[in-house]
Amino acid sequence: MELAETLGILQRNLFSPLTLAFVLGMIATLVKSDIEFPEQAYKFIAFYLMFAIGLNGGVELAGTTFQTFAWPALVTIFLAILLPTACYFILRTVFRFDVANAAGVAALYGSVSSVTFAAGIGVVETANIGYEGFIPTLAALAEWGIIVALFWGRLGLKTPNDAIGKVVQETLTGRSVILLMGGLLIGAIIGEKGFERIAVVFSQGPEGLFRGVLVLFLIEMGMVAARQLREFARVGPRMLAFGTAMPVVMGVLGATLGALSGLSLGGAFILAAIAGSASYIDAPAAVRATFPQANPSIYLTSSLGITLPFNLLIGLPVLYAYTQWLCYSVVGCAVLPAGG
Amino acid sequence: MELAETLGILQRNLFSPLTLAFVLGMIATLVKSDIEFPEQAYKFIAFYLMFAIGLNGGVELAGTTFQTFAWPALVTIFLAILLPTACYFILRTVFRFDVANAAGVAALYGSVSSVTFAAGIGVVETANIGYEGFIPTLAALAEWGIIVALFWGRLGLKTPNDAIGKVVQETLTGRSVILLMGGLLIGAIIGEKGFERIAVVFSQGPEGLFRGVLVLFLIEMGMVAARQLREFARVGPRMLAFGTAMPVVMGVLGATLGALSGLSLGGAFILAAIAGSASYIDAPAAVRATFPQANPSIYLTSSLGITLPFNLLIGLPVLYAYTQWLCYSVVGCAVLPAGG
Amino acid sequence: MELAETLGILQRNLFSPLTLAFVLGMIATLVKSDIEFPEQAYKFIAFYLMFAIGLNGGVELAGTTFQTFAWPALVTIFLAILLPTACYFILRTVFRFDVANAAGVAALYGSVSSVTFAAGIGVVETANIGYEGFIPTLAALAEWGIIVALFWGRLGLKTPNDAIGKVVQETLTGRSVILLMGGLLIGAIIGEKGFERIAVVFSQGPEGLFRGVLVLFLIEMGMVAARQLREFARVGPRMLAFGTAMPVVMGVLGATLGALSGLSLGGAFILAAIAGSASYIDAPAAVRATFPQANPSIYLTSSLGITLPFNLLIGLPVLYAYTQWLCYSVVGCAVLPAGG
Amino acid sequence: METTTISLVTIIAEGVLRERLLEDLKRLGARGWTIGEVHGHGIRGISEYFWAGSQVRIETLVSPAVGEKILAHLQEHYFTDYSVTAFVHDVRVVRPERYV
Amino acid sequence: METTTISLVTIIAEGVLRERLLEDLKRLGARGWTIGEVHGHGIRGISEYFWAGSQVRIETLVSPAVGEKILAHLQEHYFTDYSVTAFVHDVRVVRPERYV
Amino acid sequence: METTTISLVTIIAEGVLRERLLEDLKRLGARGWTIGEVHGHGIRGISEYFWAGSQVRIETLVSPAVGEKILAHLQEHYFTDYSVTAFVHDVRVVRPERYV
Ligand SMILES: Nc1ncnc2c1ncn2[C@@H]1O[C@H](COP(=O)(O)O)[C@@H](O)[C@H]1O
Ligand SMILES: Nc1ncnc2c1ncn2[C@@H]1O[C@H](COP(=O)(O)O)[C@@H](O)[C@H]1O
Ligand SMILES: Nc1ncnc2c1ncn2[C@@H]1O[C@H](COP(=O)(O)O)[C@@H](O)[C@H]1O
Ligand code: NA
Ligand code: NA
Ligand code: NA
Repeated sequence: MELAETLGILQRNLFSPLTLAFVLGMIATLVKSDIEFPEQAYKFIAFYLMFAIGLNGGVELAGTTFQTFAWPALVTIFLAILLPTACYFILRTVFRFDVANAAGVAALYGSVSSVTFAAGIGVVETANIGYEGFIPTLAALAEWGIIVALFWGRLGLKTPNDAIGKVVQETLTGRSVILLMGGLLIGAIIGEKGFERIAVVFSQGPEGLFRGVLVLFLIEMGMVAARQLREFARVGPRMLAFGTAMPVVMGVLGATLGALSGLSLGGAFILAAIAGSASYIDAPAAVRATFPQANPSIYLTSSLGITLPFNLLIGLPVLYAYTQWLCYSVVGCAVLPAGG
Repeated sequence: MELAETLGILQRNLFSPLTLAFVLGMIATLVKSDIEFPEQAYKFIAFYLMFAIGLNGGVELAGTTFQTFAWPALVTIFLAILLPTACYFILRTVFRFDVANAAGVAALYGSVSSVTFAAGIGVVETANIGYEGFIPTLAALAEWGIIVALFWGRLGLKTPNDAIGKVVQETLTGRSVILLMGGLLIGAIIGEKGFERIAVVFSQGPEGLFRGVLVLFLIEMGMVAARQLREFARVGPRMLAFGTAMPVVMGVLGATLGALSGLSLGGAFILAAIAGSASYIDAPAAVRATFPQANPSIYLTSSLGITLPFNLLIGLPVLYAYTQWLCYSVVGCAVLPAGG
Repeated sequence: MELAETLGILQRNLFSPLTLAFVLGMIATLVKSDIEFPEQAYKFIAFYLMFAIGLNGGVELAGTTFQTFAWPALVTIFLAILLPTACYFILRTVFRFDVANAAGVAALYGSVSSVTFAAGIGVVETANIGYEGFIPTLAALAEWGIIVALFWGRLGLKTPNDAIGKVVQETLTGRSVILLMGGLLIGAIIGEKGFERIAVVFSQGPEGLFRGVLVLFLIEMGMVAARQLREFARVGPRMLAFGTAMPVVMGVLGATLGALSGLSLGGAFILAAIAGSASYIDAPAAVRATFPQANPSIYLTSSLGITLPFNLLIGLPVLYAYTQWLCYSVVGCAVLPAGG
Repeated sequence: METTTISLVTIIAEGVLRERLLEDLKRLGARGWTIGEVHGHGIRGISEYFWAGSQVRIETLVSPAVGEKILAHLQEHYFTDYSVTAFVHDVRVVRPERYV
Repeated sequence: METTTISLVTIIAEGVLRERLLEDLKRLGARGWTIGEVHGHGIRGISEYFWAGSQVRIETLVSPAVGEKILAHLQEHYFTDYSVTAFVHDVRVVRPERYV
Repeated sequence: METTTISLVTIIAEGVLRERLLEDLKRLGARGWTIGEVHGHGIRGISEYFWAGSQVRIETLVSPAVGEKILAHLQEHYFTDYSVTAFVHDVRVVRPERYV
């Protein structure tokens, strides 16, 4: 794979309606427009996107054997332990962060951003290839990174880890997990035939609302990210380095392990998007409740103001190019047909 | 019709995305997930569903003669008088409820639940048959049951019935009535041709949003129902019996009278769903304003915590099996083609 | 073009789902129904409509030359100066309004109502013809009328015009302008091919949500307009005359100049709708902030209670008939194919 | 700043009472009010049942005499059957003639 | 619990004034505020016209002196032309140094 | 109208604390509360970061003694790390037995 091809992917991504919508949102905030995306519409769309992703996955699940699923699942659990742990210790030793702030940032980077995950699916759809139906399960497993990061933080602060039960329960029943897994199960039960009658609403293909709704959602995410971007000065160049390097490193790891575990090109790339993304709602809320002394201006600004735009504009296409190269030149993974 | 067939219907219903979505919502609440369905999205979808039902009915109205409509309408008015009256006197004599509580429960069971009504339409769509275009009118007429129940309550409490004018006005102009009838009229005026251009949004068939949106809505209804379910202990086994037996009895009555009045299989079943359902928004608000001394934990928990889940999981398929048996083996009613 | 044909257009417009939805909303309010359209749903749909209009325009932009765009743009800027100026001086001299009230009304009538604009697009779609892709740009330019009206008001009140910079900035970055122009740019970049995959959500044709969503939106607008209608007594017959004559005069001007500038039938008519419409959100907010002494019961009731219903029920079809006559009998403008 | 002390009555009530309470307030002499949406919990627990609507929190600035009349009215017509909480305290305003 | 008495100023205003009022408050010495969305009715009735937006209810804990300054400022710049209601009363807080 | 003076405690806090604070209030003796959603700004500025959720404004009518206990509890467990503002003042109610 040559540079020209990578640039081609970058360019195609930049000119996709998803990326352009995100940029429009950023510009709207930067020019101080009074444009406003209603909060409840945001929440409803987030609800819809996660459920739709689960549902689409479930429908494709037919025929999945335990073998094809077991390795990717193990790999994802491994990442959910490795990534927050690595973040935590890098921040503690290289960045000399205190325990609470290191654990806070690790919780965000060690778990999943729904938007980046959904945008990753959008990239795969744009490329007109498919991915494994069980991918939503991997996203749900990856959420466990939050628990690992909070565990390190509590250990470091020598606070009793008894309250960790509550965090475990909250992570297991968190909204994304319930919607992804619930959608997956429903999709698996109703199958292609049951799905046909609700495909207009839920399908990720050109016949369904998914992609268009994601475009609207990304306008709002652009506005949110740009608001955090303004805080950038307070965070400084070190977090800029962290917030742009980490997603690439984690994403490359995700793609590589994913491809080696037998995932297809599409699946390995989406695992890269999962691994490379940083949470900006669920993990921050958990961190705020657990380590109130950690500074939200550090963890939220990095995740929302730096890593989110970086991933949408540069990270995802770069990871896609990497996964493509890996799959074609090294591992030889499968390429699934779109919507299949 | 054999038991096997009834079980087949039950099973097909349980595995429909509508029922599964409702169950997902219940589970989400029972495992204390933080999943949240924005209130305004709920209200907007309720608005959309009623208007879409009216519109679809209106488009099918072409060719309806006064004769085909008159008997079903009369039968529905009869049910709107009979059902709340029967509920009221059963609760007064058998259950020994005081006047206010008896009238309160009667108002809910004697009127219509929009969700059960919409789910009934979903069942008909799943079965791939059609129903009469004027069905939304019957749902609007059935709302009059509220007035009848409040009338009995006021009589029992010897409060002057002068304020009943306000209740009548509010029932006639209630949101469901306006949207159903407004949609119906618009549908009738624009006809098939005008509808084609807005079918993606409003159609109940596979080309429209209706069914998918109903799936999302039912997740929320499952969450609401499960929250009320928790109150179950306060209501006790007597209301459990009432809340599960009444919908079947009322539904069977609805189906039977419907079929006898000339309705098709689909139409008679939807009338059963209308008759067998218990209101959980409009009637409770009217009861609260009229009989504040009635205990909401009785009427709301029965309607929302018992009857709604019962109907969606068991009541509707049982009533569908009954209506099918009735139509095929006894009355010989018509079977309309889907979307016609 | 004969009277019969005009009546035909009037009638076809009255029986379109868009108009009927508006009337349904008005009736719902007049019979004091408790029907309620959630505020955030309203805002989200307004957001969607403007963005979708921009996007559809952008996709059609391919092949537009500077020449075909320059004249219509100039004509629109001319209208944005002329219309508020004319309104202001008519109100000052004929109606003997004080400065603040004259400037306030001029700001509303001299700028654009998104709903009337969207409804104008709906009329064109109903007529099954197309319009120029750059039309959203004209709507954005027409918003500048606000600034002109506020300028006259400040001049009349001898308040320093220094704060006008803020008004200019706010108009340039107002939500409609950003969404229309942002959508246009994105549409132009992604082109037909990129649009195909999100067409279900954004297309104005029968395969997209646009028209159906507009129907829902118009129910709410009918309710809002009817609430203002109640204030009518306070405004009096003079504003009734103004609120019904002005849109026709301004619209005829818009259609004429539009057709002369080379616009197609569809484009000239939409420019008529833009010119003939009166703003009811953005301009009022600007007027309230700039001339608090102006009486909102005058400017809002005229715009929302009189001109909006007048335009939707009578103004638009009359203007369409005029534009058709003009195009066929006088100017000989092009007729673009629908969706092209 | 010259200020006058008047009464601020705050009423928290079930949503269904909204229109009725506002009419009552008007009749009793209140010349304005401010309404917010709230949720709540009390000894009766009504608001937990009314999942589809929220409670209202109504504030009205009135003369002390009107304040007393409002409390008495609530006591007589609402406190027994409905979930209504009310409290009153003194506040200082400029331009008292707008409110009393 | 040791508490200090400071002033709570509550301002109810048209939504369009939101940003302007917050800037004013900052300039006059308020170090924080809390904002809710409300609807309302008064002698002027502006809020009924502005159907597309709600009013804001701003609360700010300030020293008595700053409270007076805020009232005077509202009186001078807003009370004549805009729909603005304001009242002030004493409240007790812990950690007064956060607010004054 | 016979009224009794009791305390009204108002707490403004980050949304994530909602459940925890309500449990605390219950344990400390509050028998009811009213909650609204607000946004705000203070010296810490936490609420600006939490873009996806609002703050809560909790009002609870309690006996003066319980009011003191609530303030002390907030002081001990929240004021250092969390964005929490609280104030208390006297109000008059009918039927004090419902609240204290
Ligand atoms: N002690 C209290 N403090 C604040 N608000 C209360 C209190 N008690 C009741 N409320 C409010 O009044 C409503 C009705 O209370 P209740 O009638 O006691 O159930 C509740 O939902 C709360 O919003
Ligand atoms: N007496 C009052 N009590 C409470 N709020 C009021 C009162 N009068 C006015 N308001 C509030 O202030 C706003 C503007 O009042 P006004 O300028 O009198 O129309 C109203 O919309 C209410 O929210
Ligand atoms: N002086 C103040 N007046 C009113 N509310 C305040 C004040 N200071 C803080 N708040 C509220 O308390 C929250 C947290 O404040 P802080 O911890 O100072 O950032 C803010 O977001 C405001 O809602
Ligand atoms: Na990650
Ligand atoms: Na019923
Ligand atoms: Na205009």
